This record gives sequence, C-alpha cells and structure tokens, in this order.
Amino acid sequence: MDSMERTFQLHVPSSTENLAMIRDFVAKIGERAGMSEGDVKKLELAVDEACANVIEHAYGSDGTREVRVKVTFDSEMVQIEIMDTGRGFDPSKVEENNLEQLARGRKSGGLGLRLIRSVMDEVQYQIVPGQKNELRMVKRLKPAESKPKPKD
Amino acid sequence: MDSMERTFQLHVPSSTENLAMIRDFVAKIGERAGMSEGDVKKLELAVDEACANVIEHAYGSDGTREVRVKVTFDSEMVQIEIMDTGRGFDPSKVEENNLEQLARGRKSGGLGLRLIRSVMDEVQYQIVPGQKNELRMVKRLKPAESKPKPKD
Amino acid sequence: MANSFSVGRSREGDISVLTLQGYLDAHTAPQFEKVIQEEYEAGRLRIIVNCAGLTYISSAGLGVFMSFIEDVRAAQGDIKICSVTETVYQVFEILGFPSLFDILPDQAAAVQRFAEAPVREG
Amino acid sequence: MANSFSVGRSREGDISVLTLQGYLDAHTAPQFEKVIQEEYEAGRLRIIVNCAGLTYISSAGLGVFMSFIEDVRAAQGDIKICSVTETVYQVFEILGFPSLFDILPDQAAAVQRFAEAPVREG
Ligand SMILES: Nc1ncnc2c1ncn2[C@@H]1O[C@H](COP(=O)(O)OP(=O)(O)O)[C@@H](O)[C@H]1O
Ligand SMILES: Nc1ncnc2c1ncn2[C@@H]1O[C@H](COP(=O)(O)OP(=O)(O)O)[C@@H](O)[C@H]1O
Repeated sequence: MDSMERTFQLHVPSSTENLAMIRDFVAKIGERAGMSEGDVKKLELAVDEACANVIEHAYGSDGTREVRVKVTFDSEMVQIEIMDTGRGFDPSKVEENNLEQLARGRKSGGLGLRLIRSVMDEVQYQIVPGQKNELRMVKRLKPAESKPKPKD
Repeated sequence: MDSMERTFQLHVPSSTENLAMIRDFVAKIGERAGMSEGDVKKLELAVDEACANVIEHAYGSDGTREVRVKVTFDSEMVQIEIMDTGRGFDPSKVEENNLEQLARGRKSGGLGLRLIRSVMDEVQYQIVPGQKNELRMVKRLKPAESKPKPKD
Repeated sequence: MANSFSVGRSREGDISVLTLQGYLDAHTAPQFEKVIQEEYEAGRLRIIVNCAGLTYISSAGLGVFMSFIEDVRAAQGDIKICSVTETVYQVFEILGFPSLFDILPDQAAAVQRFAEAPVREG
Repeated sequence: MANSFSVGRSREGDISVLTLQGYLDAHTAPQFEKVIQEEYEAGRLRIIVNCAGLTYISSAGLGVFMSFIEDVRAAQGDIKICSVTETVYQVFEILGFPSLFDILPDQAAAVQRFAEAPVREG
C-alpha cells in the first residue's frame, strides 16, 4: 500500500434503518486499508454506536436530519469523523455506570460510549450545539496490516 | 412508503476500485425505494457506467480526484446526480456507433452512454468544464413498486 | 435489508428459546425487546437466547438483555445465552457480560445449566 | 473486495475455456483482457467464455469481447459465450450482443457449436 491519503464520505438521513449501510461503508474501507477482520468489526461497532447516538440524542430521533461520516486512511491509521448539526452534549458529564449499576437501575444506557472508547485508539468530541458537532476517532493499523498482503 | 424525500450521498476517490462500493450504495437505496431486483440492477449499471466515465474521461484516470454520487428518492422515482470537477465534454458530439461498427474498428468505446440511456428514464448533463460537471438521471418507480410490499 | 434481523421462538420443556438471526443494532433492538417483553409478561421467565445466527450486536442489543435481567431474576427466572460467535462474544467481553450472564457453548448446555442453576446470582 | 473477480482457464480438446467469476467492471476488465490477449497471442483462437459465475458486467467488460472478436474470427477462430445468468444476459441484449455472438445455454452446447460452426459470420 502506498502512503497516499484517501477520503470517503457518506451522508444519510438520520434514521436507524441506515445504520447497516453506514457499517457496510466503513467495513469496506477498513478492509481496503488492510485491517484485520477483527479490527474491521471494531471499527463498524464504534461508528454504529456513534451514529446511533447522533440519531437518538443529537437529533432526538428525528429521522429527517443528516448524519455525515467521513473516513480517511493512509498507511498508518483509519480516521473517522462523524458530524451532526443537532443538540450536542458534554461528553465529560456522561456518567460511567458499570454493568451491575445499570442492571440494578433497569437501565440500558451508557454502554455505547464505553464501547467506542474501548475499541478505538483516539476519541475526541468537538461540540458546537445546534451548529456542528463532530466526533473524531482514530484506529491505528497494526504494523502487519499496513504492509501489502500476500495474494492467495 | 410515505412520500417524504430522502437524500443519500457518497464521495469516493476517483479510482475504479471504488466502483463496486458505488454500486452497492445505489443498490441498497434502490431496494429501499422499493424497486424490483431487475430495476436495481439497471440503476447499478447506469451509475457504474457514469462513474467509470468520470474516472476515465473527466479525470483522465487520475485516482486522486473525487467522484460524488447523490441519490434521492420519493414514492415516485429514484434520482441520481453524479458530480465531478474534471475536463467535461459535449454529450451531443459523442458518436453513436453500432456494435458492428465498433467490432470492425476494433473499438470498445461508446457502449457506456448507450447503456445509460437505455436503462434510465431521464438523462441530462450539465457541463462546466473544470468547474462542475453534473449528470442527472432518473428512474421512475413502477406503480407496484411504490406501494408498501407485503411482509413475508 | 428489511429482513436482516429476526427472532424465532420455540420451547424446550418449560424453557423459552429465542433464536436470533442477523444483526441486532439500534434499528432492530425494538423487535427483540418486544419478544422478551412478551415472554416476561406471559410469565415465561426461563429464557435461552440462542445467538448462533447473530452476526452483529451493538449496545442497543446488549441493552435489551440489561433492562430485563434484574426483573427476570427477581421473579426466579433467568436469561441464559448460548452459541455466541466469536465476534459477538468479543463485544460481550468488552462490557463484562460474562460476569453478569451465564454464557454457554450450545443450547443443550444452556438447558442443562437451567437444571443446575435456575437463577444466577448477578 | 480484492478477490471479487477471477478468470479460470481450462481446455476442452482444442478449445480454451475461460471461466469468469464475480464482477466484470472497469476495474476488473483489464484482468480479463490480459487473459484473452494471452490466448490470442498463443494462437488459441477457439475460446469459450463460461459466464455461470459472472454476477455483473458493465460496458468495460463487454468492450473486451468487442475488441477481440474481429481479429479472432479473421484468424478462423471464435469466442462463444455460455451459461449467462439472466442479469448479465439483459445487458448483452440491450447492446445487441446476441446478433454478434453465439450465446449458448451451457458449456457442452458451446463445445458442440464449435463443431457445427467454428467461425460465426458476425
Ligand atoms: N452524539 C450525541 N449527542 C448528544 N448526546 C449524546 C451523544 N452521544 C452520547 N450522548 C449522551 O451520552 C449518553 C451516553 O451515551 P451512550 O454511552 O452511547 O449510551 P446510551 O446512548 O445508551 O444512553 C447518552 O445518554 C446521551 O445523553
Ligand atoms: N463524464 C465524462 N467526462 C468526459 N467525457 C466523457 C464523459 N462521459 C463520456 N465521455 C465521452 O463520451 C465518450 C463515450 O462514452 P461511453 O459511451 O461511455 O464509451 P467509452 O467510455 O467506452 O468511450 C467517451 O469516449 C468520452 O469521450
């Protein structure tokens, strides 16, 4: 693989029925970047969680807004940017409940951000509520992945 | 299906290796719009031909430019817009060779535009060379397709 | 894509077996929730969720397990999970599911586990 | 996606059989072109292209057939096509391929056709 940067963008209406399309989109690019199957699955998961949050929380489940996903890769990493123009939030104020607390409280929330943080190498939010909220995530390629793979 | 309009966009680098991703993208939206399998295949074909032309002719096979595909559908039709910032051309000046002429001349070109025109219901180019070239194509949904499909 | 998730229902003695197929994300989780809710309301509290055909799960799917488990156990039932593929198991693991749920290699083992430990202390 | 197209080669008597798998678009057409070119240069001019595994074809793929057919026939050979799926056949039809090429239902019929009509008048 050369070290040229490549950029892909997908914009879809803010409806959960489009999550599968978003996952397929990032999975294909992850494969193209040379990621292992396991890392591709993690990338899909992080993007799915982030976009589901945009749909549910930033847009309050209004299916007529837009979710934008931008994927860039080079020989070292895959970078994902997810953009919305919704409500925004303060990520530092989100409680980290553990599983037992969630189960006791009959709550299902709070797992998404934890999953995102544990599968990605970098996670940063830039929030300007109602104008432009952006989540930037990076997954670094393992040395073996960034080398050209032998053809079989 | 409701009559709300939905818009999807995909931007990819101008390399033929991305044609498969573009086809998958439009195929999913065609299915979502309720098109028959046969019409989905035709939509894929038209978009593939148009994007292959952008890559080869508008960008002269420079793989570092961008191809943009915008798909909109409502209860009556699927509309595709394909945008590039390349060389442009005058579609009215493109010769229509028939198959025998092509074979005699050992030429393979000229089939793409013919395929596009025969599978789509509307085809319009708006060309501003080097700035913005746009191809707009429409495929109308058959009455049976725009009705909600029975769940099985 | 409309048929990319389904929940099948069957019985093994007094146990309800829910068989998941396809992907369980924020779009399809409500379907799964509805089925578990129906089991719960009908008092069928010994539930096995067979994940052999489950190709993907996100937190929305995991949330369905989370939001029922305490109530089901409070009523002397349990939700046991079986036949999880490697990809899905990895997601379970990241969130610590194995310490909260009985996860068994196959359905027979899950049935057996109900005999040994009807309710698991979460 | 890297392995989404392949060309297999085999022989039936003095006939070269090229078996296409996957999709033949502007990205993969050069692979197909290279194989036909090699057959042509080696003087193997009786060619069957088996399309049973071909899921998609665009004009770039059709162009490969077009750019060789006259030369192959001029040298007393032919390219016969067989086992075309419905989707691919529709594309052939739009462009009038059936009047230019022998398109046979299966490989045996294509072999048989070489016995009856080694060169087709295009
Ligand atoms: N993109 C977003 N826009 C607004 N709020 C968000 C966003 N992402 C997360 N949040 C907030 O952070 C909380 C935790 O998110 P998460 O861990 O994904 O769990 P859940 O979505 O299940 O509540 C959410 O409940 C929400 O309040
Ligand atoms: N997007 C485009 N930009 C510039 N030129 C184009 C474009 N699309 C088509 N053309 C011109 O029209 C001709 C015919 O196109 P087409 O029918 O697709 O056949 P082919 O691409 O095989 O030559 C091309 O050879 C090219 O000169």
